Amino acid sequence: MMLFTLVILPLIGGFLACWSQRVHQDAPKWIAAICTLVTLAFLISIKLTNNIENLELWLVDEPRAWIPRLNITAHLAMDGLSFVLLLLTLLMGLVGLSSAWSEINQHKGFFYGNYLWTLAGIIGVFLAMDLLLFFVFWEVMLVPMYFLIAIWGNENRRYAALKFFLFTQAGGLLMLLSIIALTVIHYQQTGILSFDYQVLVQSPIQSELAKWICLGFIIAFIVKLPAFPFHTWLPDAHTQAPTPASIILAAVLLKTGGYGLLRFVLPLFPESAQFWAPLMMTLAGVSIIYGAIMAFSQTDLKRLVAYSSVSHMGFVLLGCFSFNFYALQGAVMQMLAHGLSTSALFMLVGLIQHRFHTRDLNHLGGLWHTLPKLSAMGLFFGVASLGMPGMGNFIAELLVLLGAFKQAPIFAIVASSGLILAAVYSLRMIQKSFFGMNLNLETSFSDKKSSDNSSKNDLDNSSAGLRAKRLNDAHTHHITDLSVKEGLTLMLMCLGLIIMGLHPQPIFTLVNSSLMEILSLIQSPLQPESPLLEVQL
Amino acid sequence: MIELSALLTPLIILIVLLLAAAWSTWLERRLLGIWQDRLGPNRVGPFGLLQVIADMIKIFTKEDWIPPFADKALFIIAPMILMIMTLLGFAIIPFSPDIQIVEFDNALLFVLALSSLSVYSIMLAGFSSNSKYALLGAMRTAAQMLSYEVFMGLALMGVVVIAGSFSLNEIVAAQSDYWFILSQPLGFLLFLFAGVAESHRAPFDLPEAETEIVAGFHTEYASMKFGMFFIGEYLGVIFISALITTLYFGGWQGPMLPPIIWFMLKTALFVMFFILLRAAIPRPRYDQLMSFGWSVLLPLALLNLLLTAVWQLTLGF
Amino acid sequence: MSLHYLPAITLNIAILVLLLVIALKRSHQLAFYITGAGLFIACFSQCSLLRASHLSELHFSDELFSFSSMSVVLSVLLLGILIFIWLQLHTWLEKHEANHKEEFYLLLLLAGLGALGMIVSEHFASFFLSLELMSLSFVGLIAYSQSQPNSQEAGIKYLILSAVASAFMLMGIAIIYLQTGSLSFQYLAENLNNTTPSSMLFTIGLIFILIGLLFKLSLVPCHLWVADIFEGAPLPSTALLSTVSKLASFVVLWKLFHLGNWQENQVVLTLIGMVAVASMLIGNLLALLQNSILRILAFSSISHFGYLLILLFLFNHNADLLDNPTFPLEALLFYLSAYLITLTGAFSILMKLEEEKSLEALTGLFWSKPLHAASLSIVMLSLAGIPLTLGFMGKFYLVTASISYQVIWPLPFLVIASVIGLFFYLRVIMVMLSSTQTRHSSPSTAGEVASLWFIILLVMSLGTFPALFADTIKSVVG
Amino acid sequence: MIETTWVIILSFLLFAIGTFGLLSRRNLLFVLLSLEIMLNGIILLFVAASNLHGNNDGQIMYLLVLTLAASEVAVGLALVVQIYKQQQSLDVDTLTKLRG
Amino acid sequence: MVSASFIFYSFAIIIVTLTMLLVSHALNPRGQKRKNSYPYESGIVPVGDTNIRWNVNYFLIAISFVIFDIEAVYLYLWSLVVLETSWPGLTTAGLFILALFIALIYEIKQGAFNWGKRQQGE
Repeated sequence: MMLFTLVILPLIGGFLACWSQRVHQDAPKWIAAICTLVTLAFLISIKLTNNIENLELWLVDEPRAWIPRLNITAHLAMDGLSFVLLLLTLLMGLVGLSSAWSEINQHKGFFYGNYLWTLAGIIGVFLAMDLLLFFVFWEVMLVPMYFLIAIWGNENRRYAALKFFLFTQAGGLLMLLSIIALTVIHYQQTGILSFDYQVLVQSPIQSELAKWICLGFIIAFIVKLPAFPFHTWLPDAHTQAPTPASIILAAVLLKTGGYGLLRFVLPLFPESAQFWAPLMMTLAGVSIIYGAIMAFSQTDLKRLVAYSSVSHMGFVLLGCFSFNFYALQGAVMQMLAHGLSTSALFMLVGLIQHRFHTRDLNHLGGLWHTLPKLSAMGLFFGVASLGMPGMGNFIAELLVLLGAFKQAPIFAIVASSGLILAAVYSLRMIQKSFFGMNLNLETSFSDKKSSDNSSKNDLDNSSAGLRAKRLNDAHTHHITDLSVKEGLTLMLMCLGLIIMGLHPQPIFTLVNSSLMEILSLIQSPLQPESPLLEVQL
Repeated sequence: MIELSALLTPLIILIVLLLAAAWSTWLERRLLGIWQDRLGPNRVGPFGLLQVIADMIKIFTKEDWIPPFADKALFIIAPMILMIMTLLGFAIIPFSPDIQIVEFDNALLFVLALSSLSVYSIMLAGFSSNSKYALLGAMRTAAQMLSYEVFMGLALMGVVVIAGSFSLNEIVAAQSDYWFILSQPLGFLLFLFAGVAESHRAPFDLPEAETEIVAGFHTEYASMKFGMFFIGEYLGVIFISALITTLYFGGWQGPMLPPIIWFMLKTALFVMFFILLRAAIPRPRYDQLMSFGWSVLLPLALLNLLLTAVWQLTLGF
Repeated sequence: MSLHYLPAITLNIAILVLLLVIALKRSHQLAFYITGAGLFIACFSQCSLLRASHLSELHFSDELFSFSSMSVVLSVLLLGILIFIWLQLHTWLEKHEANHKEEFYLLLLLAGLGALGMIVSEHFASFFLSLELMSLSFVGLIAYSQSQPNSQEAGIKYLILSAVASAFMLMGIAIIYLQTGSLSFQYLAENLNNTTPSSMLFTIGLIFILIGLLFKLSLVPCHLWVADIFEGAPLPSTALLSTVSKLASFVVLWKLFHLGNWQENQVVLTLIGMVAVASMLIGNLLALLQNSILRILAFSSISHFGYLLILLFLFNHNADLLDNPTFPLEALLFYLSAYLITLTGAFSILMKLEEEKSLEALTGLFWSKPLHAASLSIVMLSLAGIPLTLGFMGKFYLVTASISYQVIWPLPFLVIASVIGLFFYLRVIMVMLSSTQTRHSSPSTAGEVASLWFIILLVMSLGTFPALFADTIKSVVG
Repeated sequence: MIETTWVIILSFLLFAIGTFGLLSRRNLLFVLLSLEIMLNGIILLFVAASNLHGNNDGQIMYLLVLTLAASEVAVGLALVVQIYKQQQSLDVDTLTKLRG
Repeated sequence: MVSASFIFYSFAIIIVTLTMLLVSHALNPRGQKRKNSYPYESGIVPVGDTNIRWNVNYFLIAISFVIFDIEAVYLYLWSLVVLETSWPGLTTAGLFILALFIALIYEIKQGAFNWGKRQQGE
């Protein structure tokens, strides 16, 4: 029941948060925070009591019959990879909460409820070992996310939410078809009807259909990742989502795609994955370059960060389909590092938006003078995301490129040009927002003011008193810098990135056995000589 | 080769019927005169018997007026339909063991079908006249005929239950022991009511009674076309009488006298009964007529059928 | 006579008693209770049948009707739906109909009786009679409202539609009768299996019957006016129409398909395939354009039955990968009950809302009536087939069945149609989310809250823990 | 007697006439009439088939169809009266309140 | 079934009726002198159209007729075979008639045959 508890805790917390609004306006956020913390504590206690990184690969909850008719089980399990991602999920959940703390003022109960349910869904995705269960979590996490975007988002939120939902749902349906086809064919070949990952993984299916089934999975995952042709939901969703939702979306939700690739596509379809690898690597390359170029041409900060995500997640895709140990490690590392850096960037953008009510690069500038702490943080994360050595991102990208080079040098070369482009857009962002003249902040304010009226956002605080206060702030330039809470959160994330960059070993130790397992299933010709070698970094 | 008698019988029957219908107008006027303590037509011929001829000449030489506002084709067809339908009905009546035009197994259904069809005549007459009196009269007549047709059929079924057949010949044969009037008194009464209403005779002649809506559906009719409605009505009376005779009074059966005489006697009796009804009973109101039919006669007809079936089953074993 | 006829007899008695009571003393309360008693007794007698005897002993047939465990379960489902709608009916009628409330129950019972008959019919005569009993009652139900001018228009449209459908069906029946000389399903099944492939005339007959059934199910080439009828009719009638009538018609379609050698009849198969694909796509595409939630439901039901048609292809299809010959039947039963339960839920929620017809009327419902909105959202998600709801499990069964029988070609259309479907299901939810103005709303009664929770719990719990439900269906079918 | 083939052809013809009338007529009363014609064609076919096979099933169906026709007309006429009261017209094309 | 005499009889009827019409037409005096192109309305110049609204009761009667007549058809059939179907048949028919009765009571209580009270129409 340990792992079930992990899912159930935020689920119950969500209901409590919903209900508690009747008791007090602020009760939901405290409940959400406490709930997340408890879950986190529980996760760590599980980790401490069951030594995962040691030989034992899986920390398994015994499968419980769920739909015995089709031998579908409620089977949860955790290995190093899951643990790392769960840790990321819960930590980022806390970060999101901290950014939601003062930003969300309407329908708090429902907001925190949805927030926790999203987390529950994501936790479920990382734990589910039964394919159908996995699918259920996969879809279920979308619904509250949809609500988060559609209710608390920015001006164009409905469109964005719908687009997000449709894209992922379409991918999900393909995955459902693939799951069923996989099971059925597996049954035909082995006589065992099971949706269980650990059963299915033992005997990969031999069928003409395998390729297409594999493609179904892949599409579902790269929609979520997102890779090039399926990425269009991402900029909209990120831009329109409220900051906490953006953080969850960028930091965790995207990772479920990468996780799916690592966990399901590679081990279940070793041959088909090889078959699709060239295509996927091409897509990865295109994503990296395209994302970077698009990021460069954005003026909206959130959109910029969103496109940079496309670029960064391209590395994950590249890593996954390079079929070697370095690349896989890199992919995992990239997921973690990207989770931290991007969510931090989103949080910063959220803070800026909260203060200046604009995300437009052209209306910002010279923030360094007004908000030195915030700008410093911005600088740090901007640099981190462009892959400065010493941060987690650098290690990740390096490893991916290293692995990819072994497999397909051309893609590695193409992808590495993405790094250069990353430097270009990151620096542009930094330069345009934090440095330069403090250009007409005031006029931008009055502009913003009028446009705020016209494009009226229901959920913006538009009560007269607050508007007057805001105007007052603008006139006196009384814009506060980072509060202690925000500063602390960001500092911690800095710390995380730096630790990842300087001492990635603990993470590698955690995930190595899982990755080894995956690799051994692929039986790639490029076996790593010894896992100890890479760890020298 | 068709036998001569096969052609002769229908012809004779037809002529007799037409004459009977014509002279029943005389009969009615004489009888009414007697019951109302006056003379009635008595100038033309002995007892005024030739009055009919005079009337006929008059009606033939009347202006054959087809109203310019009427729907001409329908206007002419309507009285024809009535005549034809009523006359066709006689085809199945067993006048005597050997005088019958055709022997149908489902003769009763044929009767019902014909009486339904004759509603068309009235509706068409009313509609084609394009006159308000005619239309009102037609609507009333049609509603009345339709209503009474339902339980006319149901009332007949009592006889069918006992005889076990729709065939009139078998029904007559089944009455060799006793007449069905004895076992079917309620059915007879119902059928009588329905018959009067079907032939829209007094007292159920509201649709066309002068004191109600001028002359009902044939307000605009003149000359022989009116005459056809007129004769059609008398033919209807004779037909209903013949049916009553066949169904409830043993048909042609009777002691001593030849069957055909018995049949004619019985039928003539009922024709006279119809005339007596006209003389004796006042008209009800139209709404009374309708609601009486639906809320009294229909349940009674159903009940009669059910009781007859029970009767038949208890006696049958 | 056997115990199997008890539900129908009960309904018959209820109808007669109700008619008499209405004639002698008009009382809404009384009519309500008589109907309820009739439905409950019928349902219990049906359930006790299921409980008491061993499932295989449920099979019973005579000339006109045949009963099986499947038909018993379907009848229970049908009666359950009727009971659920009946529960809401009193309040609704009190609110929306000024006079003559009692006859609604009468028509409801008649329609229920007809549907019940259709489910168990085994002979074209009994099938036809039940069908007409149902259809004509539905005309009454649809044209019921006197306060609402559109209701009569919807009524006449439905009358003409259903009359055309019956005419086509009858023509088909007549042609088949001309060909075979029998009207019994059983006879057809036995004699068609061992004769030569069916002739032209027979195929034409089948197609005529199919067209009729397609009208009843409002599948694509015959879907015109359906939305009009949905919109014009009083809400409970719409609910009944889209659940009871469709359930019964689909069961008949399945039955007919199950018998004889339709499966080898390429013409019929092609026709059904085309109809299925067209219904899935066009139903959902048309639903996109609608502004009334009822019209959306109408069109979405077209596509749902399009999905269901896929299952017809699986019968008698030999390439079964799961070695489970009854699985398509299970899937059919599961999907049908999932869809109908959800739809009944949707309608009963709409019945509780005052302004139910246009989509705008739902604006901001989430903030004025959170429970209503939440339940409606869940129902919509279930219709869309999002996991943890009943609708998803239905879709899962359907897809599993068709993959295991290697009928792959409709699945891409299914995916496309589902994604299109999401658009408008989500649109409903989005409309409820928009506008934060908290409108004044009348407080909900306890019964209302209870039934809303019941809907939520039913849809969610059967969707989350379908094991029991799935096992029941398996035991019924197997 | 008349051959069954001709009866069958006649019944198909009636059905076709009815269908055509249904599609082409715009007056509700005529639509209902066309339906009746269709049903009559079917009835004829049933009776002919019943005669052909020498069993009574077809005649039973004939009665049932007759009942259907009657009840359909009853319900239909009631609605037609209502609609005429409302719209002063029986044109099918005026029944457009429920569109779009 | 259809005998020669029946056919002959039918033709004779038609001929007779036609003759009656034709003879009267031939003897027709054809006077066009009067102003007789108006429908007869007791000497009053007609007002309005004949296409007037009818009392709804006529429709009710028509509908009731259609329904009850069809139901009577079932009873016609049953009355033929009362002896064959025996008591079970009687029970069934009794139930059928019971249903008819109840329907009739309903209809009467609804005022379907209540012509007096309605003021509109005609």
